[in-house]
Amino acid sequence: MQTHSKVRLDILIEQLAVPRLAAMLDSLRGVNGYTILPVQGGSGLNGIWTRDGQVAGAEGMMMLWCILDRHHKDTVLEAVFGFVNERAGLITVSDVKVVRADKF
Amino acid sequence: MQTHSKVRLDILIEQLAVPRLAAMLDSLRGVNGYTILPVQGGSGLNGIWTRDGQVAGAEGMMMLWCILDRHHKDTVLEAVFGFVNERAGLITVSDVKVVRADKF
Amino acid sequence: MQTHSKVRLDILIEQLAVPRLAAMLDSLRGVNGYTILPVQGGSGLNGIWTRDGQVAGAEGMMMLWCILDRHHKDTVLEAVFGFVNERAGLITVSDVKVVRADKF
Amino acid sequence: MDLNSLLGLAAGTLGSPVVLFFILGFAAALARVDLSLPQPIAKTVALYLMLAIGFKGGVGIAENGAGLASFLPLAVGILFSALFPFLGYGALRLTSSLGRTDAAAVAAHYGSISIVTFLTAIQVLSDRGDTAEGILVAVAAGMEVPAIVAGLWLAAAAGRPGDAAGVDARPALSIREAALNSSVVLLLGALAIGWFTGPAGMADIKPFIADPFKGVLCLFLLDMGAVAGRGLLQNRKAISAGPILFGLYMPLVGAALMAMAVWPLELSVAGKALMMVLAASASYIAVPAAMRLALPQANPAIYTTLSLGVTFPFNVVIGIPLYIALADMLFSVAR
Amino acid sequence: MDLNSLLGLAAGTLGSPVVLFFILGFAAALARVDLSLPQPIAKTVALYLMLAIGFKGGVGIAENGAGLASFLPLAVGILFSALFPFLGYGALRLTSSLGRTDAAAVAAHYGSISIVTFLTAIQVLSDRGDTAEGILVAVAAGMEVPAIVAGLWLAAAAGRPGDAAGVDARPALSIREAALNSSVVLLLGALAIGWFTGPAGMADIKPFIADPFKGVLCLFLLDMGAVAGRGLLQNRKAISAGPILFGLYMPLVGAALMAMAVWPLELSVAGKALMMVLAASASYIAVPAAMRLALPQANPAIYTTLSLGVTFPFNVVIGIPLYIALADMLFSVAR
Amino acid sequence: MDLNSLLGLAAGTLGSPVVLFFILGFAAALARVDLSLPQPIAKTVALYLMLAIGFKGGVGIAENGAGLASFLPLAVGILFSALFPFLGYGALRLTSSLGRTDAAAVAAHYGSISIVTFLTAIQVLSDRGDTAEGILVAVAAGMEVPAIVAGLWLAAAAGRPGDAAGVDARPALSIREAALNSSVVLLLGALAIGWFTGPAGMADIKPFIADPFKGVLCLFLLDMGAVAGRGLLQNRKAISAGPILFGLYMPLVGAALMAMAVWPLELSVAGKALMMVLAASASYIAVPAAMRLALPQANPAIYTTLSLGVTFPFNVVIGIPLYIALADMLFSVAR
Ligand SMILES: Nc1ncnc2c1ncn2[C@@H]1O[C@H](COP(=O)(O)O)[C@@H](O)[C@H]1O
Ligand SMILES: Nc1ncnc2c1ncn2[C@@H]1O[C@H](COP(=O)(O)O)[C@@H](O)[C@H]1O
Ligand SMILES: Nc1ncnc2c1ncn2[C@@H]1O[C@H](COP(=O)(O)O)[C@@H](O)[C@H]1O
Ligand code: NA
Ligand code: NA
Ligand code: NA
Repeated sequence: MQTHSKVRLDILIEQLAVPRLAAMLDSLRGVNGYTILPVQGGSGLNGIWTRDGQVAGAEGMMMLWCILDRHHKDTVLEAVFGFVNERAGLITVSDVKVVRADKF
Repeated sequence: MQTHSKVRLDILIEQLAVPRLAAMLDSLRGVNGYTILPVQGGSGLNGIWTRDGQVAGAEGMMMLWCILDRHHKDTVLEAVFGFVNERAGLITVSDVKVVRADKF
Repeated sequence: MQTHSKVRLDILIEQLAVPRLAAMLDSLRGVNGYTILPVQGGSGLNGIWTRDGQVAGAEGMMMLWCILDRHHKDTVLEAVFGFVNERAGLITVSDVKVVRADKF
Repeated sequence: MDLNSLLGLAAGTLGSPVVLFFILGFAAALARVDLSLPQPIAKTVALYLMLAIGFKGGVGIAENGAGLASFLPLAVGILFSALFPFLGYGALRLTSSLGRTDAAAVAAHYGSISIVTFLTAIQVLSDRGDTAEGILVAVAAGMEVPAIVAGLWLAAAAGRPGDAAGVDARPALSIREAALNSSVVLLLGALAIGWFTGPAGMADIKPFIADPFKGVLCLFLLDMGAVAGRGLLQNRKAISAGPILFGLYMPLVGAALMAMAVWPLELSVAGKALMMVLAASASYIAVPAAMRLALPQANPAIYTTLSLGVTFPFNVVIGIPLYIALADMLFSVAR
Repeated sequence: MDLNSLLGLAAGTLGSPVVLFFILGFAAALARVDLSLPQPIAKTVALYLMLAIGFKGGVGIAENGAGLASFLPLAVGILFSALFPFLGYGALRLTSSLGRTDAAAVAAHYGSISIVTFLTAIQVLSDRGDTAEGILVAVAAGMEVPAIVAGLWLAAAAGRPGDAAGVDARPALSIREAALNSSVVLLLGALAIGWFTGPAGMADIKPFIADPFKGVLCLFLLDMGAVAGRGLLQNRKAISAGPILFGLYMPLVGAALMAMAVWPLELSVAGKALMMVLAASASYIAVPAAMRLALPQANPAIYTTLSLGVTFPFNVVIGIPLYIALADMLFSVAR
Repeated sequence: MDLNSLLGLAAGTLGSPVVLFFILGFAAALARVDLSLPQPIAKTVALYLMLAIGFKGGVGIAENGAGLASFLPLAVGILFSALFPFLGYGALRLTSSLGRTDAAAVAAHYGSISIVTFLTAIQVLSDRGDTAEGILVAVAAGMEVPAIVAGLWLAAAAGRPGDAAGVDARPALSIREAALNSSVVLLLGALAIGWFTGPAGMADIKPFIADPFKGVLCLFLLDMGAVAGRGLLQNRKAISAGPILFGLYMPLVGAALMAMAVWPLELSVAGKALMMVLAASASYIAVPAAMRLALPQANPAIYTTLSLGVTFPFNVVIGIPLYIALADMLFSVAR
C-alpha cells in the first residue's frame, strides 16, 4: 500500500497551558490538527508527579500529538519550542508514514 | 542488546467504533495484539472536541497501538485503512525495534 | 532548527509494577526522566482486558515513555527487558530527534 | 387554564434550581468558562439517573398495578418513535437545505427521546404535587430505539440512487448494537427490579435513589448546560437557520401530535403531559451514538448541535411548562 | 430452622435489590451488554464502602465496648487466613489439574476475604433486624493479608525443585506492599476514627455514610456483576471443570470449618454467620494484586475468574442465605 | 475565654471526623500508603463542595437579607487579598532566601484563600451551633483573585532590572484566565441561584447539598491529607527552613490583621472568625494554576508545598480553633 512520509511531533506540556498551545497551533500554517492524550504522571529533573488525588489539575500534563508535512516542520517546531521551552515539557520529532497525503 | 525491526501502527479512531475495529484486527493474520489508549481531545478539519462533560461518549476517540511484523504490514494496513477511512480518524506507520521477535 | 538524535523507549507494563519499574529507572545511569500514560485496554496472547468497571486496578496497564541518549540505550534496555520479560508487557525502541540535547 | 397560570408555571419552571443550574452552565460556556464535569462522572451520573428513574417507575407499577390498558401508551410511544422520523425528514427537506443523509440522521433524533428532558418534566410536575404512572418509564425506554431504525432506513433509501460509496456497502447496525444499548437495558432492568421489590425495596434504597435525586439532577444539568453551550459555540458555523428553526418548531409539532394520540388513553394528566414531553424531546445519547456507528457520512456537528444545543435548552426552558399547560388545558377540562 | 424458613431466607436474599442488581449486571454481561461503571468511579465506590463499613464497625465498638474476649474472633480469623490456603492447595492438587504455582495463587484467594460478600451478608442480616459486633470489621481487615503470605510461601516451596527461572530469583513482596495496601489501611483507619468519635461522630456523617449505603451497594454490585460476567465470558476457555468445582465446594468447606472454630466464641449469631461468610468468600482485590506483583508466572485468568466469576456469584446468590441459615440452626438453638 | 475552653475547642476540632480523616490521609502518605482519590473524583468533590457552599450562602442571604452594610466585609476581603501579598513578599525577602520571583509567587498564595480551610471552619462552628452570614461566601469568592494580580505585579516589578529573559516578554494572564476561573464562577453562580430560590430551593435539594455535606467533606479531606502528605515527602528537599517558618507564622499575621480590620464591622462573631480564617488560609487551587501559567519561572515545588503541605495542615489542626477562640475573646466580650 502506498504511503507518504510525514513528520510527527510529540509535545509534552502542562495541561494548564494546553489551551494556549492549541490556540498557537491553530494559528500556524501547516498544522491541520492535533490530538491530546492524558498523562498519568512522570518524573524528571524537577521531581515526580502523579495525577491521583489532584484537586486542581495544576500539576497535570498532557501529551499533544501532531502530524505535519515536512515543509512546515521547521517553522512549527521553532514556534512550539519557543512556547514549551519556558515551562515544564519536552518535544520529540520523528518520521512516520501516512496513507492520505492530502490530509496534512 | 539485539533487537528486531517491526512496524508500529498508530490508529486514531472513534471510541464507538473500537469494538468493530478490534473484532476486525482479531480476525487478521499477523495481528497478535493491540493496546488502546484513551484520548482527551483534539482538533482537525471537522473542528475541536474534548472528552470533558460528555455524557454519552459518542464524541470520544481512542488511540490503538499495534506492533506488527513487516510481512503483514500491507495486508493489515489495507484492511485498517478501509475501515478508518470512512469515518473520523487517522493512521500512521513507523519503524520500531523490539527485543522479542517471536511475539509479533 | 537544529535537532539531536535520541532513543525513545515505549514500555507497556502492568500498573501494579509501575512503582518498581520507576524505582529501577530512577537508579539507572542515563535515565533523566520518564512519562506515564494511562492505557484503556488491550488484547494479546493472554486475552482481552479493559479498564472499565475494575475495582482493584489489578488488571490495568500503563505505558511508560522514556527518552534516552543512545550511549545508555543498551544498558537501560537490558535492565528494563529483564524486568518486563517476566510479566505481561512489551518494549519498543525507536529513533527520535529532540531540540535540547542536554536534557537527556 | 388562563394566561396567568401559564406564566406562573413558566416562572415556576424557570425558578427551579434544576433549570437555573442548566442556565448557569450554559451561560458560563458562552462566556468560555467551562463548568463541565469530568467524563467518568458525567457518565456515572447519567447511569444513576436512569437507574433511579427506572427503579421508581417499577415501584410505581408495583403500587398501582399495570393492567393491559396501561400498556397502550407503550404502543403509542413505540409507534410514534418509528413514524415521526418520516415527518421530520420531510420537514427538513422542505424547510432546510440539509442533504438526504443529514436529514435522515437529524430526523431520527426527534423520533427518539431525551431522558433528561423527561426527568426535568417529572421534577416540574412533582414540584406541584403531580405524579404520573410508572409505565411512562417503560414508554421512554421503548421510544429510544425505533427511531434509529427508521432513520437508518430513510438514509439507506435516500442513499441508494446517487451515492458512489453507497450506504449499503457499509456495515449496518446490528440489532445488538441498536437495541441492547446499555441505557435501555439499565432503564428496563431497574424497572423490573423496582417492580419486583416494590415499595419495600424503595424503602431500602430511598436515601440513595430518591432523596438526593433532585440535587443530582441539578449537578447533571449544570454539566449538560456546559456541554450544550460549548457545542453551540463551537459549531455555530456548521449549522444554518433552516435546521435551527426545525429544532424549535419540531418539538411543538411532536407535542401536538402526541396530544392527539394520547387523547383517548386512560392516563393521568401528568402522564399525558409526559408523553408530550417525550414526543417533543430529541435524543442526544442513544441516537448520536448509533448514527456515528452506522451512518458515518452524516455530519455529527449538525445533529448533535441541533439536539443538544437548540432543542434541549428550548424544551427545558420554554417547552416543558408549555406542554404541561397544554395538557392541563386539554385533559383536565375534558375530564 | 426448617426447610421452609431456609427457603424463605433464600428468597429474601434473592429478592433484595442488592442481589438483583448484581444479577442484572451479570446477565447483561453474558448478553454482551456492558453495565460496568467507569474505573475511577468503581474504585471510589469501593473506597467509600470500606470507609463506611470501617467507620460503622468502629462506632459499634465504641457503643458496645471491646473486651479482651472480643478479640478472640480476630485471632481465629487471622489463623484461618494463614492456614486455609494449605488446605486449598492440597485440594486443588488433588481435584484439579492446576500446576503448583497456579494452585498456590488460587489457594491464597480463598484464605483471604471478599469485602463485598461481607457487606452483602451484613445487609441481608440487617434486613431482618440483625447486627453483628463491630469487631467483625477488624476481623475482615485482619484476614486479608495472612493468606497472601501463605500463598507465596506455598509457591516458593513448590517452585524450588523444578522451575528453571526459579521463583526465588524474583523480587519477593515487601511487607509494605503486602500489609500496607490501601484497603487494609483505610478499613482500619476508618475503624479507629469511628471508635474514637463514637455515636456522636456517626450522627454527624450518617447521611453520607449510613443512609445511602445500601443504594450505593446496589450500584456497586451492578458493576461487580458486569465485571464478573464479562470475565467469565472472556476466560471460559482458560479454566476447566476441576477448578470451577473447587470454586463451588471450597466456600462450603471454609464456612463449615469456620463454624466449628467459632462455636465456643462469645459472639452473636449474626457475628458467627459473618465469620462463616468471611471464611467462604474469596478475595478479588488485595490478593490478585499481590499475586500479579509477586507471582507473575501464575495465570491471572484462572485465579481472577474463579474468585470473581464463580465463587463470588455463588456466595451472593446461594452461599449467604445458606451460611446464615446454618448459623441460625447451629448457634441459635445452642444458646 | 480562658485556656480551658480554648483547649476544649482545640480538642473538639481535633476530634471531629473531618480533621481525623485529614490526619489519616496525611499519616498514611507519610508511611507511603496512598489513600488519594482518582483525579476525576477529587475534582468533582471540589466542585460539589463549592456548589453546595455557594448555594447555602445564597439561601442565607435570601433568609436574612443583605443590606448595603453587609457588603462591607466583601470590600475588606478584596482589599486584604490585594494588599497582603505585598506584606508577604517583604516578609519572605527578609526571613527567607527565596528569590524575587519565587517570593512573589508564594506571597500571592497567602493573599488568596483556601476554600477547604474555610469549609472546615464553617463545620467546626456549626458543630457548636454557630452560623455566619451568607455573604461570607461572596467574600471568599472575592478574595480568590486580587492576590493573583498583586503577585504578578510584584513579580513583574521584581523581574524588570535583572532578568535577561524578562518577565514582560512572557504572555501575561488575561482577565478571563484570572477572574473567570471556574471555581469563582461556580461559587458565585450557585450563590445567585441559592439567593434566587431561597429556602424553598434549599428544601428541594437539601438531601443532596446539605445532609451529606459533612461526610463528603471527610472524604475530601482524606484525599487532601493524602496529597498534602505526599507533596511534603516528595519536596522536602526543595524547601528550606525559612519558607517553612513563613508558612507557619504568616497565617497568624493574616488572622491578626484581619481581626483588626473586621473589628468595627456589623458581623456576627462567627462571621468575623471566618474572615480571620480566610485571611490566614493560603490558596492551592486558583493561585497555583495562575502562577504556573503566568509565572512559569517560579518553582511550583516551593509554593505548592508551602501552601498545601505546611499552611493547610497547620490551619486545619491548630489554626482554626485558635482563630475561633480569638474571635470569641475579642468580639463576644466586646459586644
Ligand atoms: N527523559 C525523559 N523521557 C520522558 N519523559 C520525560 C523525560 N524527562 C522529563 N520527562 C517528562 O517531563 C516532565 C517534566 O520534566 P522535568 O522538567 O525534567 O521535571 C516529567 O514529569 C516527565 O513527565
Ligand atoms: N494533523 C493531525 N495530527 C494529529 N491528529 C490529528 C491531525 N488531524 C486530525 N487529527 C485528529 O483526528 C481527529 C479528527 O480529525 P478531522 O476528521 O480532521 O476533524 C481530530 O479531532 C484530531 O484528534
Ligand atoms: N502486537 C501488539 N501490539 C500492541 N500491543 C500489544 C501487542 N501484543 C500485546 N500487546 C499488549 O500487551 C498486553 C499483554 O499482552 P499478552 O501478554 O500477549 O496478552 C495486551 O493486553 C496488549 O495491551
Ligand atoms: Na421525540
Ligand atoms: Na475466605
Ligand atoms: Na489568605
